[in-house]
Amino acid sequence: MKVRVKLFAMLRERAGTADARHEVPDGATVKELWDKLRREYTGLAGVQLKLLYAVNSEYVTLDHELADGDEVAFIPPVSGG
Amino acid sequence: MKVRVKLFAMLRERAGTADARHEVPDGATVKELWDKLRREYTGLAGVQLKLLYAVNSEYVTLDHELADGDEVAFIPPVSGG
Amino acid sequence: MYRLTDKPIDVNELLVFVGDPGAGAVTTFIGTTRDNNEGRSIRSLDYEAYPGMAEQEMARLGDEAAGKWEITRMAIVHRVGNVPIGEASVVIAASAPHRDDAFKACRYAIDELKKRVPIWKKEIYEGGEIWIGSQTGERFAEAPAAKS
Amino acid sequence: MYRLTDKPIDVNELLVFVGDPGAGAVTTFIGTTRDNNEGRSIRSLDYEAYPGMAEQEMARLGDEAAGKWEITRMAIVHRVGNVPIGEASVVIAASAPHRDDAFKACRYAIDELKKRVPIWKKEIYEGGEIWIGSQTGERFAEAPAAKS
Repeated sequence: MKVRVKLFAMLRERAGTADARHEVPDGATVKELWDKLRREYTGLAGVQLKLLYAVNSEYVTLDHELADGDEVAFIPPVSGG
Repeated sequence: MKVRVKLFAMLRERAGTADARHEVPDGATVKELWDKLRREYTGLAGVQLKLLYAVNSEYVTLDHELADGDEVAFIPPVSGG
Repeated sequence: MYRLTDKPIDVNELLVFVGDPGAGAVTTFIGTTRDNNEGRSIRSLDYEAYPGMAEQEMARLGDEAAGKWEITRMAIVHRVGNVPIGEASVVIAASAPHRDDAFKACRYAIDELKKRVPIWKKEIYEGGEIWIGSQTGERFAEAPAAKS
Repeated sequence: MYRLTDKPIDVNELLVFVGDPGAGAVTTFIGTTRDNNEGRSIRSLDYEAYPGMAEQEMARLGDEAAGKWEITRMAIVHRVGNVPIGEASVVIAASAPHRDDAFKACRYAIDELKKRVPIWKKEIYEGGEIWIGSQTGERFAEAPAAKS
């Protein structure tokens, strides 16, 4: 199945992309997708940040199972205001 | 000696004046002036409010001694804001 | 900026005044005329002040706030005369490097203003008018008439 | 009104939005770009947001505040893109019948916004730039480079 990946701020800069489509196996979790991204984007491999994860704009945990067409956002520590 | 009396809000309306000059004996206190005003302005006689007193724009107590030319304000409970 | 005015208060003027490149936070409080109070349907409010002393006491609140919190600048403007429903009777703005100070200073200023600054409000409501004394909640229209 | 904008924020627009004849108190918080942070001399800030989710999370803060305090209306507008020194990055306005609710709701909204709403700030300072993560105080420029 295919999911849409959104990367922001320092993650976006390190990956060199803000928005990409990725193929993942059926039933893949957010964690499995993140591991895949760290393999494919070398800039993400060293990231030590405490991230939050959102699927279709709702915060989820790393073990959340993805569905086809999901929009998956990797959210580094926020600093609005 | 002469002092200037300032009355505000409900005191002003009851006395029918906002600003008046009054003659008081040397060494008169704020309390003595207030008693005089209550005699002279019948509308003030029944006033039961807890007042504050200011001489030349600084809060003082009832026993404060007046000096010639003082501006004496009788300040009913405030309600700005 | 500590001022009385008989014109509508321009919030932007206060914001410009307190703005500063070193201030990361600006808080404002705007008190507006409500259309009701304690079951009375309000038409407008009339404010009266003791000019000179009112501004002086507002400035004193600003000095006190600056002694308690790290603030950059403060402004208080209070309207006098008739204030229609929905318009501002008072605007307070405080700037500070950090938001906690700005919030606390602004709150302090309005709380103390209501207690201490010589300004009075008369409610013009359906069927009458009444002087308000917020220190006590007393209604002054009910004060007993002169006896002698 | 929960909105992102890449233009200067118009505080008056928020004030008009939250204004109401039944609201006697309006509080605002304005976050502005400071010229310094932790000893660094700042030229400007760049803000990035997750559009859609950012507005949704801001609206959620407003709903939460309305559940905790009696507020009439709330508005939050956050700027994205480059924000010069002294300009507002965020403006929050809350109206309420009484001031205590307006103050608390406004404070809650900015405190929670900083923790939860997906918006990020990059400082452009003399000699470099750095992503800020205010949750932790971490500096992300220092994150170790990829090892493989």
